[in-house]
Amino acid sequence: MASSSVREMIEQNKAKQKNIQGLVEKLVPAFLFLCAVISILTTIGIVFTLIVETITFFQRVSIIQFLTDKKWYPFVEANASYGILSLISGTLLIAVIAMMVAIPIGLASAIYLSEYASDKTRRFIKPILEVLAGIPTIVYGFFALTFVTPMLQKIIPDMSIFNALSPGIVVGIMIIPMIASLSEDAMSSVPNAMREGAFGLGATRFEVATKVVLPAALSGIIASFVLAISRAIGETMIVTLAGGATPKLTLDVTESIQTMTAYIVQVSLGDIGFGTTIYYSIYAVAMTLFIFTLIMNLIAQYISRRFREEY
Amino acid sequence: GNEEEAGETGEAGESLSGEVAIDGSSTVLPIMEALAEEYQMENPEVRVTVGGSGTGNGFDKFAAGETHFSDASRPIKEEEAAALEEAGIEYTEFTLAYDGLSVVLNPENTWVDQLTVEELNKMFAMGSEVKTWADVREGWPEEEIEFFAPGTGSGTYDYFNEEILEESGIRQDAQTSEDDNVLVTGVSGSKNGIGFFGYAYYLENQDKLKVAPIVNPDTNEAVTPDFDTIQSGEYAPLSRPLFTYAKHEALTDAAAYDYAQFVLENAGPLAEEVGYVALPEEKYQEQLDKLAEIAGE
Amino acid sequence: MKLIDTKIVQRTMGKRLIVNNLLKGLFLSATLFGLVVLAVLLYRMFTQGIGYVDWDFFNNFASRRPERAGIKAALFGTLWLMAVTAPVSLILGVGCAIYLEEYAKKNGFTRFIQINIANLAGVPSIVFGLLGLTVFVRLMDLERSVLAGGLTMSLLILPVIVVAAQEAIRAVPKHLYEASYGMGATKWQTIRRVVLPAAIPGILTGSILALSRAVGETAPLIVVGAAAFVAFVPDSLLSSFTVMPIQIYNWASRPQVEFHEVAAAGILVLLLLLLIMNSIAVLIRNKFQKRY
Amino acid sequence: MDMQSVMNEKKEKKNNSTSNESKKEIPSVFSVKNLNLWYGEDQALKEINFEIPEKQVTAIIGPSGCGKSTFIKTLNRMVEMVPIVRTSGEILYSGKNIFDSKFRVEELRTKVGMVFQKPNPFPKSIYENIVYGPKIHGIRNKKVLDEIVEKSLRGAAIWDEVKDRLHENAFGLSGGQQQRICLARCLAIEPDVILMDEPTSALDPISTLKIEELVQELKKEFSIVIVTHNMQQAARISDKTAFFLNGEIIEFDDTNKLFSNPSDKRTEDYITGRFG
Amino acid sequence: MDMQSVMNEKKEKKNNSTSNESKKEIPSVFSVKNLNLWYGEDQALKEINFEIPEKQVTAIIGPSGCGKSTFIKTLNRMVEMVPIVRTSGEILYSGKNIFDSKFRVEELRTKVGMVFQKPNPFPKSIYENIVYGPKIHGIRNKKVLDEIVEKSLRGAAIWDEVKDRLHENAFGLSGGQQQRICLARCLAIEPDVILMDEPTSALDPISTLKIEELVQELKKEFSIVIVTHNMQQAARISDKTAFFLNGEIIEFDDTNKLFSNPSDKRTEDYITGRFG
Ligand SMILES: Nc1ncnc2c1ncn2[C@@H]1O[C@H](COP(=O)(O)OP(=O)(O)OP(=O)(O)O)[C@@H](O)[C@H]1O
Ligand SMILES: Nc1ncnc2c1ncn2[C@@H]1O[C@H](COP(=O)(O)OP(=O)(O)OP(=O)(O)O)[C@@H](O)[C@H]1O
Ligand SMILES: [Mg+2]
Ligand SMILES: [Mg+2]
Ligand SMILES: O=P([O-])([O-])[O-]
Repeated sequence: MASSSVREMIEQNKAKQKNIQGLVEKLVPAFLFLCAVISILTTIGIVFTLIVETITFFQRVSIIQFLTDKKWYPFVEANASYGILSLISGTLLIAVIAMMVAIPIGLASAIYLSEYASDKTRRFIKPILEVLAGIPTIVYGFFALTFVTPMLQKIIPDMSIFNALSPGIVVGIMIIPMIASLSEDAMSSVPNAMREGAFGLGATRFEVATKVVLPAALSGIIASFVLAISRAIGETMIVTLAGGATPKLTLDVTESIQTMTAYIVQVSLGDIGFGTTIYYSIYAVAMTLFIFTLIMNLIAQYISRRFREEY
Repeated sequence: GNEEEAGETGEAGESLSGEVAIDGSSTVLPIMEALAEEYQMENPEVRVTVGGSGTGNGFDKFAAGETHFSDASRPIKEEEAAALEEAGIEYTEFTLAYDGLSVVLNPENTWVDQLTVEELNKMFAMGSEVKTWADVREGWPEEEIEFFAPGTGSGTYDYFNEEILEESGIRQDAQTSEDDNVLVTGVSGSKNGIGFFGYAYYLENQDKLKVAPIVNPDTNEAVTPDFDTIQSGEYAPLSRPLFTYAKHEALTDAAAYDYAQFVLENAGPLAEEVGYVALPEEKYQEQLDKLAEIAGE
Repeated sequence: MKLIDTKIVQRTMGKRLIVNNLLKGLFLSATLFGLVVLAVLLYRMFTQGIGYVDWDFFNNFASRRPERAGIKAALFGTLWLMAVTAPVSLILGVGCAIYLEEYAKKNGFTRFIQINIANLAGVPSIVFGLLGLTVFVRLMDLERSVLAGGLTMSLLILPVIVVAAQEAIRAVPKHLYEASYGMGATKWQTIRRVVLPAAIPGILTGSILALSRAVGETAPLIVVGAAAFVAFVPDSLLSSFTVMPIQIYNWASRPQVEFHEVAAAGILVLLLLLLIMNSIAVLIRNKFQKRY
Repeated sequence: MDMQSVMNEKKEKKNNSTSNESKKEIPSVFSVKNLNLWYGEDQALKEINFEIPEKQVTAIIGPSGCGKSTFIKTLNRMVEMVPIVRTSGEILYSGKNIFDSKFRVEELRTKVGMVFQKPNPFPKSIYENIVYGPKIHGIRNKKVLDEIVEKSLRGAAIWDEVKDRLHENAFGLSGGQQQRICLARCLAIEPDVILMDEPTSALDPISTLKIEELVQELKKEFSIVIVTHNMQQAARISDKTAFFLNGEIIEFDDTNKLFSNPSDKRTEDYITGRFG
Repeated sequence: MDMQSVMNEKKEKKNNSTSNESKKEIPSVFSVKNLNLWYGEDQALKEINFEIPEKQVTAIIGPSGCGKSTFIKTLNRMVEMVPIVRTSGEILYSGKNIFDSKFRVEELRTKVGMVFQKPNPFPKSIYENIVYGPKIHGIRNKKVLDEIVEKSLRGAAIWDEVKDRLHENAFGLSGGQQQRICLARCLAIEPDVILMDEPTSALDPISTLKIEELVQELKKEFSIVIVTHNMQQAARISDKTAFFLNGEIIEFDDTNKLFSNPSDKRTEDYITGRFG
């Protein structure tokens, strides 16, 4: 093979390829751009469908009633009340119970992993904890209904089979890894020099963890809480299986309640006919849910962006 | 016995294929599921889907043309019939079995020995003042009752509403679900629970539930639902027939027609198996003839 | 003159050390709590379900009799769903990631897409279900089919895949780009022949984890619609279907203890599937780690 | 290297320079005996024997990696933060072996303060930084704390610069100021000994000068051990100097003596810049 | 710095050393005219004028940060990978301005190969590394590719070392071998020019020697531009040398001349080690 042949071949091919290659170089980015735009289209799709159907809903039900009525009972058209407050209260009740479980345990785990555990222990425990986050929520729901609730009923005999406490606890368990993992990341990124400074003053490990590391990592930790709350609010199957279907404004955790997500599932399972007010109500509920979680996510992003470069 | 019978019918429809979509009453669901299960074993190429979203919800889908059969635990309502007519859907009603709508309690409930229609009305009606058992009958404990009921899209609700509640609608704090299993779970899990649904669901869960005898307003005697009292009509006013509505257009399809035949031939024994009461044999035969007639048109 | 009272220091020292040790124990037990719950959960599912897991369980359809109930329809339904979700979400997700990392100018629009993706990741899955119901089931008239469910799931996991793929692409060293461009390769040639092959392990790992989320999701599919009783294997993209989590939900919501055991058996199969998927992800990660 | 001229200046200043005999009289705060230290398999300190005199400035010099930081961190057992560390031998502090299992490391560190190479204030207000130590040691009285803050900041010669902004974040200060805050934080718990690991290496010359002056001031009250890579600094501020090499202590003597007339050839090579 | 002796050796070897006159006769591959380059606001190259001769080795030397890498990357427009780069002036390659909008940068880079400071083989087999270039340029014939692989590896003097493991990952090779693989990869598309940016700075002396010999070999067929911070290397292997300082070209001349008798004071200061 003559030395010039490769060069010649390349020349020849170039002539041939020129147009195709030029085209590919133009088409590919266009296609990729389209892929990126899909993410926006999805958001627009979500917001648009929610808004359109919600508007229809508000043409039938006044927004004042929606926001102020204390009752949610959409099932008999003639005698319906649409007070989102009772669904919100159920949702928040679950979220509060969940956070009461997840924050102390998650944070304590994070402190243990980041401040006390050796590297080896951490590398061993963290992935196992993360398995907890990967278990399908339907499994947790089943666990709540068939294990946690009966156990709680032994302690509180009056407790209804559907209640807020059991799914609240289980949602909490589900989000422990989220808080533990994100908080641990935040605490690990606190420079060691700061710990040394405190140890050098005779501080115990606990004092270093709580008085130096924790405050320094606070923004990351709070962001993890907010994200976890958002998860708890959006959680569906656990509350559907174990939480019940009676929307009410209550703080009694032994009673049955209903969350926004569980309502959507209840209606979806009944296959409510297209065009009824109930059908539109699920969009109004979903819109409320969407706004709640969106705000939470934006807050989390804001916190972690705003306070990232502290040290 | 049932299975073998089913087998024979299946062989007749060998090499059939197609789709059969069924939805509607959750009361009928156990029968229909059993029928579909048996049928599918013999005819794996026919794809039968069965839903149990409630009688009313089922008719909505039926009218939307989404289903071929629509199960019902009450006769079709006028407005539903009108909607079907508007959609140009012709249909025929077939009766599958009798049901005794059962009022159930938690087994730990030792005080309720029987209930009258008035008491049921007092407890369940919209705007009811009843909070505790003591409000129902003096001497019963002052513990808060938890109510469980089928959703408003269900035929059972409609039936109960008509017969017991005098169309007043059900109290709003009742825990409702279109899935009767959820109601079973609820009543069996709550000491002060009360609920109602098709007899099959009671029978299937006898160990977890207690059924309340209902006083027959005509004889003034408390009757417990069972095969005999339901068939004889003694268990009144909560005995009722169960239906499926077939779309004529669908019956021109070989698979759907074959399935309809299978349903009428096997509904009796399978209904009894799951906990309902079969019709007299000749009633099924009559309906089979009617079916042949429709398909023959 | 001394402001620090050494006596106080002495006195508090012992207390502080006790507090320290006490809390260390507390933190450790909190950490173990998660592990214990996991163990209890797995143990319960195992003891409840293992009796039902046999060949018939995989080979039977749903049944009204617990001993005859099987997961075949749901298992195949899940596989069919994945057959839609995996390619769609991978192509869109990786495409989006490549665009953002390689082509997008660092302008406001790009930042907007980026924030958008972060927020999409936080939208509750049931809201995606409503999107699927409105757009795929009703608007595009796909009915309650594998295709509609699969597309809904694709959108659900899209943001996770985008972020994973972006990270993987970002980890490809710049000097590999230089080498390729230096040979006269075009941008797309460089991406396709150098960047993607180097990033593929990272992309795959992230994607498998995202897909395993899709495998376990229930809520959106309930909204999009999957029938209560399905006793067949889907045969086309437009066929109706059920998936494992929905079948489990169905069993779990039945009151009979036997069905709870069947549900546990279903959960075991589901967890097994997830375990396999995750192991593959870990294997890929370990195999390709530290290549450059 | 104009070591000689520095020495001369110094000699002039200190007329009562300590001789070898008088050295014996000064009591020591730390007695290091046969100290060995390993990071896993690697030995970082070898058979160190060493008396650290009270209320004097002891400088530790030596080339990079010779074990200076390791040694100084061993004195308050900070080195144990690295989990693979093993030690043998003993270090006596007020007569007790600090490696003794009954010896409480928190107590040791209360008595032996430390200032690090990079200023490491906590991300809190200046005030909070200073009172951190007193507070964890159980002092809660607001008035006492206020007094401690003023006294410590004065002690670290930074009171005038920050007295009007005590409640601002310490991160807003310059590097040199931060380092003095760290020193003040250390003074606040009134230690006996202050360890300093290259405290000026991250600072500009003016801040360095301030810290150096401070050290001279502080030795009236505290025993000071200072690691430095800057030999002029060691010569300027210390009374005694130890020269480390490869984890061994090669020479330990009066600073004047060590720099003007080292007894070991290796010390001479090092201070004349032949290696390191 | 025994620059002189290197020079002498070299002179002996090259008796037909090029004089200033003969320089004019050699055609140039690149004509750089009034080239300016900015990274954002910072000007990295200033008014560069420069003829790069064909089939010769041109070395570029200068202190760190003077713009050597920037300049050599401009020759194949690789510098444009940094998005903030702006240029003015022109570079003619076979008579055409490479900054011309009609000029296709891929074509330029096919003709102008490049070898980088750190060996950067693709994480693929050796074979795949070599055929990468031919393949992207549309050569698919297996037999032709095999031939190209052998020829290129031979050209990079590494054929014997790797011929039995062509399908093993190139990452398994030593740094020096990897660098020669990169060179072979570059040879595979038969460029006219090879640019080298400190190709030996990450290598051990023996590998460096191999590469240097190779460069001498390659200049028979290719024009070579090599950036080096090692002046001895420039003196050993190049025909021409350019000295850069602060983005400007201070002196460009025959290597012999530049090292033995620089015409600019700054060049002299630099090569005698007064700065840099
Ligand atoms: N955390 C550690 N793990 C393992 N080895 C270490 C660790 N810290 C230090 N070493 C080793 O111990 C030896 C002494 O290190 P040390 O930091 O004490 O040196 P130094 O004299 O302070 O040096 P420098 O002047 O650079 O600070 C070195 O060989 C170092 O590599
Ligand atoms: N990507 C970049 N962005 C901004 N400025 C840059 C960039 N790369 C280089 N510079 C600046 O351009 C100038 C020239 O850099 P260049 O890398 O060309 O120097 P060099 O001579 O190759 O140095 P060295 O010998 O260290 O490789 C330097 O001042 C450098 O800071
Ligand atoms: Mg050090
Ligand atoms: Mg360079
Ligand atoms: O589900 P229903 O039978 O009550 O309609």
